[in-house]
Order: sequence, then C-alpha cells, then structure tokens
Amino acid sequence: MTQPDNRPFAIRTYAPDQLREALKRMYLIRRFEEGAEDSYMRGLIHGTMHLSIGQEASAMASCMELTDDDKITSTHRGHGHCIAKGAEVGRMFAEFFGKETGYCHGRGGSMHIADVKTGNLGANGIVGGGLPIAVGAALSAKRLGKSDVTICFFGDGANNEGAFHEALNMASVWKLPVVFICENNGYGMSTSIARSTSVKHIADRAVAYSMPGVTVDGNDFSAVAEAVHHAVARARAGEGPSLVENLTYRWRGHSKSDRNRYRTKEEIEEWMTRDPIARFRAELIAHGVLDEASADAIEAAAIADMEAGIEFAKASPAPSISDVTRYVYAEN
Amino acid sequence: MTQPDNRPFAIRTYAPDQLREALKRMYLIRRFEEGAEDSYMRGLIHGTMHLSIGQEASAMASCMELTDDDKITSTHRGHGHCIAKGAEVGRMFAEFFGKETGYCHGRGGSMHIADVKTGNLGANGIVGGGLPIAVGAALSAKRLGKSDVTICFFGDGANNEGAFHEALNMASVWKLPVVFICENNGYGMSTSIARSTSVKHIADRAVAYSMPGVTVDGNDFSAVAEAVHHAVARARAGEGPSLVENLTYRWRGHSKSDRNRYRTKEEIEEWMTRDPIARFRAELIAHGVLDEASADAIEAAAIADMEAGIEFAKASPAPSISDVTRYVYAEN
Amino acid sequence: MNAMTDKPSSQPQNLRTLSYSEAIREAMAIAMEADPTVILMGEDIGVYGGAFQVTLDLVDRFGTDRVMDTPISELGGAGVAVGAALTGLKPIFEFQFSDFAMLAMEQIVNQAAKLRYMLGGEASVPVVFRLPAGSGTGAAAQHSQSIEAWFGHVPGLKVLQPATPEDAKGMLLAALADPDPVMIFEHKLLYKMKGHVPEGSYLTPVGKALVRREGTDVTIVAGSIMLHRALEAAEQLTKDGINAEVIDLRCIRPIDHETILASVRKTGKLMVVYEGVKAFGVGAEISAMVAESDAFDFLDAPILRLGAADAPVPYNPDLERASVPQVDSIEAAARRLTRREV
Amino acid sequence: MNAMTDKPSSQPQNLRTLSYSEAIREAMAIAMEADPTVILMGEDIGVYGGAFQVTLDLVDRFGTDRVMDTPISELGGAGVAVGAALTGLKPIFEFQFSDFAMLAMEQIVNQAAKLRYMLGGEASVPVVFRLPAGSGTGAAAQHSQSIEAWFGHVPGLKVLQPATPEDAKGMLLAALADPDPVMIFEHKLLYKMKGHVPEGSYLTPVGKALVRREGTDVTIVAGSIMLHRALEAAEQLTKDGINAEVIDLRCIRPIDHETILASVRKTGKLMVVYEGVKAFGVGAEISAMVAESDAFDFLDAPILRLGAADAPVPYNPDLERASVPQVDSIEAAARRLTRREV
Ligand SMILES: Cc1ncc(C[n+]2csc(CCOP(=O)(O)OP(=O)(O)O)c2C)c(N)n1
Ligand SMILES: Cc1ncc(C[n+]2csc(CCOP(=O)(O)OP(=O)(O)O)c2C)c(N)n1
Ligand SMILES: [Mg+2]
Ligand SMILES: [Mg+2]
Repeated sequence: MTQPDNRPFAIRTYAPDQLREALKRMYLIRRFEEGAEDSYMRGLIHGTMHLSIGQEASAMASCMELTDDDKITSTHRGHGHCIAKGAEVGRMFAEFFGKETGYCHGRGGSMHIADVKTGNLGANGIVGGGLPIAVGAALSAKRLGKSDVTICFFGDGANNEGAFHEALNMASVWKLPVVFICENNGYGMSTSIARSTSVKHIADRAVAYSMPGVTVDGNDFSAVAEAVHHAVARARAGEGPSLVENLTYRWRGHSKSDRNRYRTKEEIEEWMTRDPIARFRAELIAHGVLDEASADAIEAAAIADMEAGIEFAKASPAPSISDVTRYVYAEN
Repeated sequence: MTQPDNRPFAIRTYAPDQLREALKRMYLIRRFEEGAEDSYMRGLIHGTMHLSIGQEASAMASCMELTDDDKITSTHRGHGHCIAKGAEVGRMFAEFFGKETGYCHGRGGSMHIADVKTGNLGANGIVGGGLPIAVGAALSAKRLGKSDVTICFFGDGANNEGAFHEALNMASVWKLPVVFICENNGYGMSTSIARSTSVKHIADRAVAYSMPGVTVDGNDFSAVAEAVHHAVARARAGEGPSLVENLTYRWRGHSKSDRNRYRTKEEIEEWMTRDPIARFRAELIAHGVLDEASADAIEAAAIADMEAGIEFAKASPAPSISDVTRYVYAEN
Repeated sequence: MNAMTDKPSSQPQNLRTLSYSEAIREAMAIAMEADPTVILMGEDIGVYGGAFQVTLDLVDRFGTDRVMDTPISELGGAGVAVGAALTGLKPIFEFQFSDFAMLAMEQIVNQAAKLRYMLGGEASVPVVFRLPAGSGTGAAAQHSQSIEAWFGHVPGLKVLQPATPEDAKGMLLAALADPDPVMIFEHKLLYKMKGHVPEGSYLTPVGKALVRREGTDVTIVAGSIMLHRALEAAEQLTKDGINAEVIDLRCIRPIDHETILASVRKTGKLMVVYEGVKAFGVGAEISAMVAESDAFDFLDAPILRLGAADAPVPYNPDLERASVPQVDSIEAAARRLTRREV
Repeated sequence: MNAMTDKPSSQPQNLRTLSYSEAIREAMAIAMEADPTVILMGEDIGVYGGAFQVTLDLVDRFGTDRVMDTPISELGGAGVAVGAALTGLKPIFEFQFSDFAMLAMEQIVNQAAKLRYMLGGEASVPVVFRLPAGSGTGAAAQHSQSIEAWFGHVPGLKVLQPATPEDAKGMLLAALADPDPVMIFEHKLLYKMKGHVPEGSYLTPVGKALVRREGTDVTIVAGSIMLHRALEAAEQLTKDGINAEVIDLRCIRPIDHETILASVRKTGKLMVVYEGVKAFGVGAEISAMVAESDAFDFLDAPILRLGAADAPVPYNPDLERASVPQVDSIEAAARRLTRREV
C-alpha cells in the first residue's frame, strides 16, 4: 500500500518547473504593479490604475492548467491575470505608457489590457462586463467542438451586477465550459460586502444556478489551484460551469484616487501578514522545490524582467496622431 | 382547550364579506379577460394583449391584505393584478379602447395600465422592468416612515433578467418592505423553465438574497393567501423582503400572436381542470361562506360589471389628436 | 410594395417574390448552410419562430444548437453573442423588439463597438444584431420606438435599415460578411410586404444609399418604411407638377454623403423623413451633413425634417398614427418646401 | 475659469468662489436641508465621497439613510430611484461615470422618461440623474464618453450640462424643483474649476442658453467644458479682428432655439462645438434646427460642427487630446469659417 500524499495539492500535482515558473510570475505581478505605481508617481503614465498587490495567488493559481487556447476574461484589476495567463511585461508596460508596441497599440491602457494570442480576451473597464463575454467564449468552444475552457475573473462588487446573474444562469442552462472565479477582496471600491451583498459568501449564490460553489483562502496558492483544478476538469469534461470564490485582499487603495476612508490600518496590516507570495515561497522551500538562494534568484529575475520591460516601453514609439481613427473598423 | 381550526387559511382568516368580494373579483378578472379577448376579435382593440385567465387566484389572493396605500407593480400580464388591487373595469376597458376616460387617458393601453390612486404603479411592457421600481416604492415607504408594503408581481421568465438579481439584492441589503411574487406559469412566452432557468423553482433563488422563499400552489387561493400573509406581515414588521412563488398556468396563448407550438393540448387541458376560481368557489361553499345561488349571483354581478364597463368604454370620447404631446411633461 | 423599389436590382429579371421576413429568413438559411460558425440567438426564435415569425422553422432545419432560444436576458444574451463573436462564431442575435436593446447598450456600445479599437486592432467582433423597430402596431411606448439614431453616434458600429425584401436579404448577408458589429433595424410593418428577391447569395453594399426615384424639384431622404411613404407621397406630388427625387437611406452608419449631396446639388431642396423622434434623429445628422458641405451653396430653401412628435409613442391608434410621418404629412411638407412656405 | 463666465450672474457682487464640485455639493446640501424627501443614491457616494469627491462628507451630515451607497447595480439602482421618485421621494442618483448609464438605459428611457405619458399624466417621476462625463483623464474608451446627445432624442427627459460652478449649483436646484426626470452631465475636468457662486438657493432656468460673449462675426455654440475652450479661442480670434459670439448651450433638451437663432441672424455664421462624437451629436441637432428655421436665409456660410473624432476615446494622451476639440482646433475652424474656407 502506498502512503497517502499529504503534501499540498499544488506540490503533489505540478512539476517543480511549473511551480518555480508560478512563483516567478507571482513575483513578476508584484514587481510589475510596483513598477507601474512608481511610473505613475513619476508622471510616466496617465489615467488611473487598479493594482492587484496582495492578490497574486488568486491570479496565478487559477491559470495553472490553462493553455493558450483556453481563454480568460479579466477586470479593471487585471494586470495580474494578464501576467498569469502568459503576457510579456514589456508589452504591458508599453501599453501603459501608451506606446504603439503595447498590447493594444496604446489605445487601451491599463483598463483594456489584453493579449488575445495567449487567450486573454481583455481587462474590462465595465464592472461585470466580462461575465457574459466569458460565457460567449465558452459557447464558442462548445459549438466548435474544442475542449478549451474559459476562466472568468470578477470581483465581489461585480457579483451584484445583473450581468452576473444572466451570465451564470445561461452558462448553467447550456452546460458551458466556463469557470467563474470571484476574487473577493472584501470591497467593491469603498463598499464592503456586508453593505452591498445579501449573502456572506459569493459562492453561496452558486445554488441559484445549480452549479458547484466553493469558497477558498485566496491567498493560499494550493487551495486556489485545487479548487480551480476541479472546476476546470469539470468544464473540460462537459459537465458545465462552476463558481470558485477566492478570499483575498488588495493591499493598495482601490485606485489612485482612494483616500482609504473605509478600512482601517489594522485590517490592512493584518492582511499583509498573509502575503500570498511569501506563503507560496515558504511552501515551495518547505517541500524542497526550491532553496532560499534559488528563490532569491527567481525574485531577482522577476525584477530584471520588470526593469527591462520598463526600458522597452520607454524606448518604444508612440502611435501617430494621424492614426486616431485607426482600428475603429477592420482595414480592408 | 379550544379545538384547532383546521379550515383553510383564507376561510379562517378573512371575513365572509371579504371572501365573497374576492370571489367576485376573480370572476371579474376572468370575465374581463374574456371581454377583452372578444373585443379584440371584433376589432375594437388594437395592439396585443396578454391574458391572465387561469391565474386569478394568484392575483387576488396576493392582494388580500393590501390597502390603497400599499403599492403593487405589475407586468405585461397585468389585468388581473389591476382588478385585484381595486381598479374599475370600466376605466380599464376605456383604456383598452384608447379612450380619454381610460386609466391612462388612452396613452398606455393594456401594457401600461395603472391606477396610481389604488396603489397600482402600473403594468410594464418591459419584462422585469417593475422589479427595481417596486424596491424604490418600498424604499419610499421606509424613508417616509410609513408602514406600506409593496408587492412586486413578475413572471418566471422575468427571473432571468439582471433586474431581478439587482432588485432582490438591494431589497435584502436594505431590508425593505417588499414582497416579490413570482407567477410561475411554466413558460416565458414559448420557453419553459427547464430551457431557460438553472433552478427548478424560482423560490430556490431566495437563498442568494438571504430572504425567505416559498413555492405554493398558485391555483389554491388559500395557499397563496397564507404565504403572502406571512410575507406581508414580515415586511410590515420591518423584517425585510420575501419571495413567494405561485405555481400556475395561463390557459391562453402568450399573446395574440401565439401559435402554441411549445405546449401540448393535454397539458393545457390538464391545467384547466385545476381552475382556481372553481376551486375557490367550491371551498367557499364547502365552508358555508356561500351557497350555489349566491355564488351564481356573484358571477352574474361580475358579468354585469364587465358588460357595463364595455358600454362605458364604447361611449367614452377618444383623446384629441392635437393632444399627442400632452402629458410628456408636467403642465404648469 | 411599390414597384419602383424593384428597379435598382441588377439581377436578371426574375419574378420570384418573397416577403421581407421570408427574405431575412432565406439569408439566414443560406449563411447557415454555407458557414457552420453562423448561429442564431434570441428569445423565442426556436419553435415559436420569433415574435414576428422571422426565424420560423429554422430550428427544425438547423437544430437547437444553432438556433438558440435565450432566457429573457438581453444584456447577458448580447454579451454572450459578443464573446462568441470574439472567439470564432458569427452570431446573429435577435432582440425581440429594438426597444429591449436598451438593456444591452453596455454590451453593444461599450464592448462590441469598441473592442477592436481598445485592443488596438487585435480583436474582431463579427456579430449581427437584428432589431424589429417602429410603431404602427398598437404596442405603445415601450414596444414601438425607433432608436436607430443613437447607434449612428457610435463609432465601431454599422447601422442598416432595409426598406425592401431584396435589401433585407442582401444586407443581412453583407452584415455577416463584415468583420465588425452590425445592427440591422427591421421595420415590423414591412415584415409582410412582398417584393422581388434574387436567389442565392448576394451582398447589398454597406454604406450606399440608393436613388429609388429620380426627380428634380426636391430631394426626399427616407429609409425603412418611410421610403414607401415618401415614394407614395412623391407620386401624389406629380399631380401638382412637383417632381421629387427619393433616396433610400439604407445605411445610418456610415451615411452615404455622396449620393445625398449629389441629389441636393441637383434639386436645391432637401427634406428628411424618419420615424424616430425629430430632435436628435436621423434627420439632424443628414441636415447637418448637408449644411456643412459644399452643397450648402446649392440650397435654395431651409432643410426640412419630418420625424416623430416629441412624445413617447401613444397607444390610441389615431394618436399613434398622428405621431409619426404619414404619406399625407410628407406630401404636405414637400409641397410647403417646394413653395418655400417653411 | 475664464472670468467672462461670471458675467451673466445677476446676483449682487459677491466675491465668494467655489469649485464646480463644491457648488454641486452645496446645492445638494441646501436641498436636503430644505426637503426631507431629497435623498442621494449612488456607488461609493458615502464615506468615499464619490469617485470625483462631489458628495464628500455629505454622509456625515445627513446619514446613511439619505446618502445611500448602492451596490454596483446601475440598472437596479436607477430603477429604485425611479420607483422612489414615483412614490414620494426626490432621489438624486449619481452614476459614477456617465458611461455606466448604458446599463440603466432601460430605466431611464423606457420607464422614467415615459411614465408620465404612459400613465396619461397620472404619475410624476421627479428623479435627478447626475452623470460625470467627458474625456481628458486618461481613462480610455469606457470611461470618457460624452453620450448626452442620446438623451436629447428622448421626450420626457430634460438634459442639462452646466459649464460654470454657478450653473452647476443652480441647475441642480432647478432639476430638483422640476417634477420630471432631469439628467445633468457634469464634466470631470470642470470639477476643480472655480468661479463665483451665489449663496443660498436659486434656480438656473431650464431650457435657456446664455450668450457668454457677444460678437458679430460668427456664432459659436458650445456647452460644458467646450464653452471655456470656445471662449479662449474667441479671445485668440480677436487678434485677427474676428469677433465671435459665444453661446453657452446649457440645456440639450429642450434646446433654446430663440437665443441661438437670434445670434445667427446677427452673425450669419454658425459653428457648434461639442465633445461627443461628431456624427449624430449635439451639433447635428443645432445645425438642423437652424437650417430648417427662418434664420436659414441669414446664413452666409455652411454650418460647421466640431465634435469628437469618429473613434472611441483612445488611451494615449496625445491621441486622446487630438480626438476632441481643443482651443487651437476651435480657433482654426472659426478662422476657416469666417474666411469661408470650408
Ligand atoms: C458598470 C460599472 N460600475 C461602476 C464602475 C466603477 N468601479 C470600478 S471598479 C469598482 C469596484 C469593483 O469592485 P469589485 O468587483 O469587488 O472589484 P475590485 O475592485 O475589488 O477588484 C467600481 C465601482 C465600473 N467601472 N463599471
Ligand atoms: C425586456 C423584455 N424582453 C422581452 C420581452 C418580450 N416578452 C414579453 S412577455 C415575455 C415572456 C415573459 O415571461 P414571464 O415573465 O414568465 O411572464 P408570463 O408572460 O409568463 O406571464 C417576453 C419574452 C419584453 N416585453 N421585455
Ligand atoms: Mg472587490
Ligand atoms: Mg411565465
């Protein structure tokens, strides 16, 4: 008789290379957000941005089993998803800097960042906007006879949009291969779940769509990976959609205009002790996937990528003003 | 020790006069619908109409405890609600005939029939359109310190609109005095619940809004009255909203354009054996509230009212064409 | 249907006539036969055949996987169509009434229309929205609107309004061949009108208006059902020796400037007839387009707009009729304009 | 803020200045003090103070019962406001960005705008929608739109766009005094602009445009932020001896025909500047209104429209700036028009 494998799900499921790559991408998300913030402070980026620092495990662990043919739809807080799904930070920075080399050729910026080639159908400036779109992508996969799944990221705030209801209902009725991942960071802008939402956990709403719903610690890489693994498997097997709720927290304000009058310093600090990257790193080390030195090297590599990305972006050309109406319609 | 009262809820709760009036109004609904249908066939009414024959218990039993200060919002299938809430059939026919004496002065017709004075905020041409409006009416009651409740009628089809989700969530979060009554007649136009809705019973969705949800036989007057009684009491007591689902059936097609290709003759006939009016009448007779002769008299009175209503409508003046833009804005 | 409307067909003489709704249905069937990625979505478009019976029997031919009854969820349904279009399908999404598109403005305008641009050309949303529009059915304020002008204001969309069965078919096929989102406003009162429809596949050019009746005294631009009313009015006007040129607008976005300007340069007088509310309607754009062009100098009278009364569509049939342009009001207005009594 | 904008105030000389957002906030506070049925609804309007901090601190003064943070549910939220307005409250509903009103078109257009009419005058919907609009903040295509023209097309609504702090306050108070639904489009870039604001309660008349600068050579109609750009351009134009009359449109529905027509009769030249997409925008309606009026005969040049490029609002700041009218483009256009080089 073999011993039961008591190691965390991720450790026993993914190859060490995959795990190291996941850690790298989580560092990359963190450093990318910091680089973006810094660039914003220095006036290199205009507009606003929504940073996902603190939510890296949710983004990365949700994408572990996706190929470039699988799709995601993302949100206004979408940098992490984009990196987790495989985008290059150079082209992402270029987009933030409004450059022609950016993923959207400088037309989209932070809120519309997408990388269709790696299956990222895009961030969305409209809360809830991606929900029906994800269902549509799943419909395509089903009708075209592909085994692709779509992962739909959305926030706790988004779950009160009518689009949430309509999307989950249709996905369920048509048994589509889509996984709804609610990144519940406790607030939609300044409004807490308790003040906006008539259930304690978003996953409690899954019964209204006859789909499995599960709430996990969103800062625990392995917990997220395991929940999403089952949901993705279910989707690929043609058994329909699932709802996974990742409980997490954003360390920064909602956006650059946030004066943080709705949550306490204590609450923020408490959550910072639950840093998903530090936890994952420690877990990998504890299970012998890494040692401290190689973990440091991974972190350093992420920093180097980030810095190279910023340089690439800075050096890139801006779009020509005469092209302001380019890309409105297909060119023929 | 007193004997437990085993009579049906309505019998033991309402005075005989109230019960007789309820039967009268149910007959009035039935005859009104038939009169409308007949007028339509004879070309007296244009447009379309959605008849509620077969659903009379749901409308009437839901309104038993409402005063003119309480509000309802209604649907495209709203004639029954309008009569149950206290409207006069003469002014209703006048509206269908497009006359100046109609409830909407001939501007609204069947789909917008309303009687604000008796608390009917109106039928609605938009499926789901009344749901948030009802929540708003309940908000007014709460803010203005009144004990009024609002009853929001909607169909099984409407429950897949985003408006349903948003409205129920807000009503729950704000603990508003509103009762959501789903008249589940099995179909939204041609689309059955099974093909459109990811739960078996609409009331199953109540948990997603942390409110009580109950499914009752919508053709059983007493069952509906009892469920709504508790929901109204809860609302008046400031304990928040409830969802009541009345299982019922429309005997006629969805509207005048329905060719009935989505349900069988057998199904329709089977439901016709569960006539809510005949059942209620029999129940009243069984419990000595009425005898056959007085029941017949009530029915005859309803027919007389209906006929007088049609005559009133026919004799009424049409709006003047020069008034086509009247009522767009308040007159000052 | 006025015989004149068949004139512009360059197809070989063919007596086959179909109704407007049959023509649309034929276009859908042709497209679905030819391209397995074309699907239909909408409320009650399956066994019911759609509220206006346009998709009748298609579910029997193509099955429920390709003729999908959606729940009553316009925002979500349109969004599913957008997402499907983004990833390899070509959905034709039917709104049961164009009024209900108001529930889906977000997906139409914020998503479908903008995705290609926001993604810097890296995405394509080949979705077609079909929208039964207009008044005249006694369905009152929430089921009778003509809101097409709104979409003229939205870069990224194309907006069509066929007036004839031939165009109804050709425009739908053209919309499906288009890589960008297209909205087609169909008029409910036209569904039963019959006219010549060529067999097989053909594309009505997007963005081209058409002179349906040549004339010299006044240019009347009208689309959809108003074309037929304008043509009828034009016939009446000949009794007074007024020879109106009638242009079928066909496409609201983009608008065919050239055809309209050429006509105005010839007639010196312009009148625009449309069913939407007069203010901020299709007529405003056309009038403004002419008034800022070099054709301005050819105008010898004010530009007249004939649109709906400034009111929701009323239920009472006489009020309803009075609220939108009719043959007699078009005729009277053209008479006033040619006599410069405006 | 251009000093000229204060000129039209007939209030006694008073040096008090407020920002546009402070003026709006003051109007809300005055109304809430005076009338307990006035409530505020919107996303994050409580402790957060609203995305643009317009409602800052009002929740401390009036409590969460009257300053209600709504869930992120624009359709439902707007509908609750409509229902509340129908039954005795006077809600001021803030959309966080005007773009999100697309989610609530159903409640705004099918319900709020039409209820009085559909119910034959038996109902009143005194709701006020506040909508931060416009580009210039780097927020890209879904957060920068100017969709006010759509609502100009909707009978039953009133549509305002204040350009100054004084009007921002007076229009909000006027909207609250109005028994019908009113939409107020506020420009994000104006929130911080300062200007004279009278104390106490006063109502800016709804439906009245205002000549902000008198001139003889060309009429420039502009509203909201475009007024300020137009005034600045007008100053520049004086260097070439061009004396522009600048009209603050103020109200998109109803449009003040008289003020505009009187000016056009005087100058003979008209230019309309607006931030929405050029096609089917505010300029189309104004141009068409003039072209069909008796002022047509006073026009000695085409009517020029200056609106946004035919594209979604781009993210890149230079593209963004290039996509809407700026002082220099207004100036250049006015020059072309007065020289008849159009
Ligand atoms: C339809 C819509 N409403 C409102 C907003 C403004 N807004 C942007 S993000 C946000 C909060 C979203 O909360 P949540 O879904 O929990 O995501 P989080 O920001 O917490 O990641 C709001 C209100 C928007 N962008 N779109
Ligand atoms: C927003 C909207 N979508 C679609 C319709 C067309 N329509 C009118 S009634 C109806 C079916 C409604 O079903 P349900 O809510 O179950 O009510 P029932 O007709 O069964 O009483 C539909 C699809 C509409 N009026 N409004
Ligand atoms: Mg959140
Ligand atoms: Mg039903």
